[in-house]
Amino acid sequence: MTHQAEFGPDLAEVFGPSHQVRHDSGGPELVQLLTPEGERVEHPEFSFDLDDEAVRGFYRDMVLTRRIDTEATALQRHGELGIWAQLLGQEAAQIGAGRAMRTQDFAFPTYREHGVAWCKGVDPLNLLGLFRGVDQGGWDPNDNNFGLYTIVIGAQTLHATGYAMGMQRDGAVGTGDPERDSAVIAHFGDGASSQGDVNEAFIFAASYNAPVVFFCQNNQWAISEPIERQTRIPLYQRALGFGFPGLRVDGNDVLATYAVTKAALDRARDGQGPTFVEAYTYRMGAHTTTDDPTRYRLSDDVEHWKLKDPIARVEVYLKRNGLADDDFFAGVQQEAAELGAHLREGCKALPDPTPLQGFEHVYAEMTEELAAQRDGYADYLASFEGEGH
Amino acid sequence: MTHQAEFGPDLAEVFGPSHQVRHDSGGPELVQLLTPEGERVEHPEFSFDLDDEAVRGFYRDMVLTRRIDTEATALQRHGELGIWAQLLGQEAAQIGAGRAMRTQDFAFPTYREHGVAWCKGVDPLNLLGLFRGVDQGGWDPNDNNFGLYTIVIGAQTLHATGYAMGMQRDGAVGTGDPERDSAVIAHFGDGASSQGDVNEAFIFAASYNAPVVFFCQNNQWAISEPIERQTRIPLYQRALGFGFPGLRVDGNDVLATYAVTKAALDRARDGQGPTFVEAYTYRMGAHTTTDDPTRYRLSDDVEHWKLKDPIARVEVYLKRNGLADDDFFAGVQQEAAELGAHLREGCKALPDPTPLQGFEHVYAEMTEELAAQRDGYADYLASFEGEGH
Amino acid sequence: MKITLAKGLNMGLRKAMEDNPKVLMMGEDVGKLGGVFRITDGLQKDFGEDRVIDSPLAESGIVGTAVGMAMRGYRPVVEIQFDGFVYPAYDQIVCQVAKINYRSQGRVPMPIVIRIPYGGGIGAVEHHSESPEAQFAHTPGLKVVSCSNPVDGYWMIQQAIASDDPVIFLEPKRQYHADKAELDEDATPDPLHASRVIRQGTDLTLIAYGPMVKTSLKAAEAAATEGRSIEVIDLRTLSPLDMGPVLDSVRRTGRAVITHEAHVNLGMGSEVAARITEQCFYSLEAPVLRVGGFDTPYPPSRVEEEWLPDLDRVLDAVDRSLAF
Amino acid sequence: MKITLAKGLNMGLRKAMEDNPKVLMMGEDVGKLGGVFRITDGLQKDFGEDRVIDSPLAESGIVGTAVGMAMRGYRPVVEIQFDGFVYPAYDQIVCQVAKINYRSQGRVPMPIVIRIPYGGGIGAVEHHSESPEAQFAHTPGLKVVSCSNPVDGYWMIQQAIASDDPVIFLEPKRQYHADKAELDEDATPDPLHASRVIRQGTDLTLIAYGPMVKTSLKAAEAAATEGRSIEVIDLRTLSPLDMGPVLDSVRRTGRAVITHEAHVNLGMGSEVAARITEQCFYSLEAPVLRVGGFDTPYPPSRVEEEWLPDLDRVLDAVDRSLAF
Ligand SMILES: Cc1ncc(C[n+]2csc(CCOP(=O)(O)OP(=O)(O)O)c2C)c(N)n1
Ligand SMILES: Cc1ncc(C[n+]2csc(CCOP(=O)(O)OP(=O)(O)O)c2C)c(N)n1
Ligand SMILES: [Mg+2]
Ligand SMILES: [Mg+2]
Repeated sequence: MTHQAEFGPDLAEVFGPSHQVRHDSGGPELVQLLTPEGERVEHPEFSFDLDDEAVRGFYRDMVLTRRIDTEATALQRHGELGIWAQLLGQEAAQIGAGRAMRTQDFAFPTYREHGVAWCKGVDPLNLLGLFRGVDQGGWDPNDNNFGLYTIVIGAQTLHATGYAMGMQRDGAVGTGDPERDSAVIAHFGDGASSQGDVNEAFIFAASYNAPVVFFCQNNQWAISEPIERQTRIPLYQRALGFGFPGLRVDGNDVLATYAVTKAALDRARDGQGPTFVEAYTYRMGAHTTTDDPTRYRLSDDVEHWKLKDPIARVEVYLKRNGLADDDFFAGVQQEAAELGAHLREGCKALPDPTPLQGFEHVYAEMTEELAAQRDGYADYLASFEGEGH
Repeated sequence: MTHQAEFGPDLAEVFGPSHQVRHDSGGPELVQLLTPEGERVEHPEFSFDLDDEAVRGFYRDMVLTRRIDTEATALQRHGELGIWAQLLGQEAAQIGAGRAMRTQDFAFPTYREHGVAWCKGVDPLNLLGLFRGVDQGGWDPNDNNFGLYTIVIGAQTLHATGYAMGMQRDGAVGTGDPERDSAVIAHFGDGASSQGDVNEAFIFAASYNAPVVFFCQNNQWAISEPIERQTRIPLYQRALGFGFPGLRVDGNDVLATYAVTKAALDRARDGQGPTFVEAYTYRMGAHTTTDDPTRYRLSDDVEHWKLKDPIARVEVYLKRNGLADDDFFAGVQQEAAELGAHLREGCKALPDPTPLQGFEHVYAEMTEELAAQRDGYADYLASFEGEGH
Repeated sequence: MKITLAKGLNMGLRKAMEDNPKVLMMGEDVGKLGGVFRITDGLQKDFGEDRVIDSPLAESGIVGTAVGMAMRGYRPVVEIQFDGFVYPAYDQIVCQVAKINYRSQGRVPMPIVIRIPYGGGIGAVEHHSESPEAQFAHTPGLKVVSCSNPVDGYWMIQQAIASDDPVIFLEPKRQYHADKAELDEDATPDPLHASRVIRQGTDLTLIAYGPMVKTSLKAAEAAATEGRSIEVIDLRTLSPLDMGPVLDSVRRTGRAVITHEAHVNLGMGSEVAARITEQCFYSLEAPVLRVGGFDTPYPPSRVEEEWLPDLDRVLDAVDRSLAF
Repeated sequence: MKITLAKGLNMGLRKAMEDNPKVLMMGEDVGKLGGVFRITDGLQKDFGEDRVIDSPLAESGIVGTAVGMAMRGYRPVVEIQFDGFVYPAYDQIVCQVAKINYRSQGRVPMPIVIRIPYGGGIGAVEHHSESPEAQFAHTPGLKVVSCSNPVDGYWMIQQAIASDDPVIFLEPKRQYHADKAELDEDATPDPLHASRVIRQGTDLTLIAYGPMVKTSLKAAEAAATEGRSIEVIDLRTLSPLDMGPVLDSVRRTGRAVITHEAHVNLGMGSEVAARITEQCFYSLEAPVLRVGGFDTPYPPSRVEEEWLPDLDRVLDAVDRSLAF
């Protein structure tokens, strides 16, 4: 980069440690409070302000979330689901972010945020419908302030921003009332960061100072494409171009993810506007159950990241410091087993939609035209009755 | 911004001097080589490396470009053009950028780049066709390496990036051969910077390290919307989020614009990838001849910017330093008068398209279907013949 | 009170904002400037910047944030500056706006109005004169309407805003200031999704909407001087189509011509023609004929009047149908 | 050599890359992975990363940069991963790809192919099963084709790449691995923009393309067992339409049914029906009937087979037409 100097030394620094990030530790900017070895460390700006009970709670959340994931993966293998988007390895990123939210905060997920759904109180069984093909989202977003999964990459980041603009108009930002002040989290992936919509969301959020946290799980892959295809500098720095803070947190460290997300949410609720949080993590599984990652990545990489497992490090921490006993771990295992059974049984019992149901909810106000089409189809179906069709 | 500190002092600096920029001088980051008062100043990184002859040339270019603009504006007032997009005040930004290009470099304009067209050798008469409504671009982009005007805001920035990727594949980048090494300039406005396409162009350019200079004329307005609606930090900093250099140059200073653009183009041709150049300027006229800026901006602002006129400062510089004599100035005036006459006469003589012409060039390979539609219409038109229709 | 279409729309928007504090305006230049056509003139002054929102220059962003606002309980009215600039928002419109009510099984309705000044004839440059209605009407979940006159403008925009479904609201920009009509603010308007017979006749049914309604009425008048009785229908609603009045009419006249500015190929005319033929097969004395923009890009403005269907081309089709 | 459609396309792409060094592949996951359907399998390995380009995750960016590459003299072949993800690129496709040749008066042709795996029946989630053909065919400047079988896949993709016009190339993803057919690489293919009678008959003309061709052939077989002679036409080209064989056939049979997976409302069927009626009015014994996807969003996969037009629904329309 010989000509670099022409533009002054301050510009050179934007060319960060690119083309290395997958093996990289996340760099010095990575906020970490619990090392892969399970050691608590302190950070000059972000601290974990909850008690041991909360850490046990996070551990339980992560184990149960992983159970949802393994159970659903198994259900897919048995043909009960058409496809499943695994979150293996991303439990800490999701639980940290989910637990940082207050009830009144609203989450806009992509399609892999099963852990966030868990934190927001969505019955994981409801997550299966979409992947089984019985519905396109089996929960009411307003029940738990958890939006529907969005398949078109990035689209929901604009919805999140608009929703946050609505909160501003409702006077639910910056009042100082902790029950009232609200914020939004938009979840998306590293690949999504390349979509025009996501960048427009940054622009609108900055322009209106909207209370939204852009929470990007950089799991290093967008299907087969490594992060280097989407950015040549650390992704959290994207925010700098839009005039709001960007932070990189160890997404496999649930304590740090919690602390950083909470600070960003506080800031948003307080009326300070958007923040970009890059949760630096790794997609340990395939993109979905139909993907074959051996075609494009080295098992070496995966092995490297196994050492950073988000659950193992909390387990070590709890055990080493005597913060949880065998009963606790057994209890969580028991809960996980029950959750698994709930999913296995519930999944098969999810009712198939009927063909005529597809005519409902196309509009809030049904049209005569469509009603006629539905009735015609009903007559057609009825014509087969008795034919053993 | 009480919570700012939570994210460390280095992040606070991204909140630049927003909400002030229109009255603002452009800040300390503004690269300037010729002050509004016509004084040459030096910059630690960018220097003007051409001779007085070149400065006189720039002066002539700017005067003639302004003449194109005033002439076309008058033609619109007389009903000869349907509309005209004025560049008044942006002459230095366009001439500086245009003259920094080599023959083999390709420019992708928006719709206001009459000065760049001039530098690339496009007959200004050809620019009028689109505004008169006789064509949608009267020049061959390949004749002068100057693309067609693009009305959909931002779309051409992706074309520019793709074209630059093509140059890479042609081995026309980084060879060290000044006749061969090539780059692209994408021109767009401050408003355009909010479009998804423009941000995707940044991403693609960074990802492939494409030889493209993103040249943004920040004229402070997107029709009625001030720059603050599009960004809350200085616009050149957008590039930081994408991992390539961003620079702010005094867009009313032709020497500085030339020097900065040339450095960016050199870098691109050399294989160092993209640069963002923000030419900090002002739209002195209306958005187009159909716009009424008194509805949304203060004449105060306009007066303020009049003092920074891009032509006046070069004139003062040339005169004060005795670098041009009266003959020179008279000669330029004479040329301008001739150019004006050329445009006035030429415009009225531009041939109207025929209705049947509209069927040509819909496809490179005409379809039978469309030929039949054309023939049917021709018959229909013929049926009126002799009717005095 | 005599009003133009522009005025009718402006008054209708104002009324909707007065009636419901959840109604918001969003778009490029809709605030201080009042929009490039001044349809939102004065609204920001009276309702504030929080309700009349000048947006960054990004159509997908405008529509996408409107979706989020609707989720939060607002009723955003989005202005797309010109027809040709709706496409950056096409993805948000067809994949999100159109589908979220369905996706959520009715839990998240999308009461969004997307206003689009459309059609040609104003001497503009490329992308400022297009007719994108078919590209929306093909998409289930969207409702698509077009007003053709000042009074409909006033009522239909309010009905669209009151609708719990997303409405693509097409405004024939050439008509904004073309004619004035008497507005009775106490009248009871027709429903939003109803087509309307606007001139009665017995020989042929001429079907139009938006900018072609005026031309069609003129064509009917011209034909009348030659002793031909043309019934004219203003479709008003393009999705759903209200075929009742159309079918009634064609059953009586036996002949139909449909006209629009959009390209003929796969334009609204193809659907209307197909439905008429399916349902009035034995009544038809001639095939349904279509008169529209050619299957070429909208041309430079100096030839736009030749490109656009006009009185002569409509009458030519009427003649061909009657001679069939 | 017996090949699947997936194989035919892969071989055709490879051939095109061998024949012309200006041919490039671009898209998400087209490189190492060979695309999620493996249609570009092995191409990056053999032709390098400069010619088989994995792109950032941004469809507008992919198509927009392809435009620039085409301007520089390349012939980009773009893969859109699934039908429902083409919309972020819709603006670039309809305003740029479709119009640059026209805008430049033929000086800047756009030899771009946009490959879209389309249609349903694979048990996928939302946006992975759609049929967006009408949204492109309505746009002048684009050519739109759909292959239906392995041999056509091999030839048509090469012809599309050789075309100096932009081609929207629709690949019926359900058929990728469904059947095998014998490929003769020395044969002379039909032209790209020609429809084809694929089964002869005398009682009714059944018109299909892409994924519905197979169903239509089965329907014709089933009808034959009941003594009905159905002529089946594979349209192959949707813009331009090649109506010649269709009109010839309908003039003989007097009856037509058209079927596609796309929504019926404003689908290709409406245009084909309108044209048949315009041009064969006196030959028609019954209105042209249309069988397609309902005018509802593509449903959850557990009911997709009910949503998609199938053998029974096609036969039902055939019966209704014959009984008319
Ligand atoms: C607009 C759009 N384009 C393409 C796809 C296909 N697709 C689904 S997931 C995916 C990769 C997403 O990567 P990332 O954003 O990093 O999220 P991750 O899957 O890693 O969680 C792609 C390309 C899509 N769903 N939407
Ligand atoms: C996609 C799109 N949306 C809207 C418009 C209408 N429009 C034309 S120019 C303009 C403002 C452009 O502002 P800026 O990018 O700053 O360029 P400037 O006109 O100041 O040179 C707008 C909104 C358009 N041409 N394209
Ligand atoms: Mg990812
Ligand atoms: Mg501007």
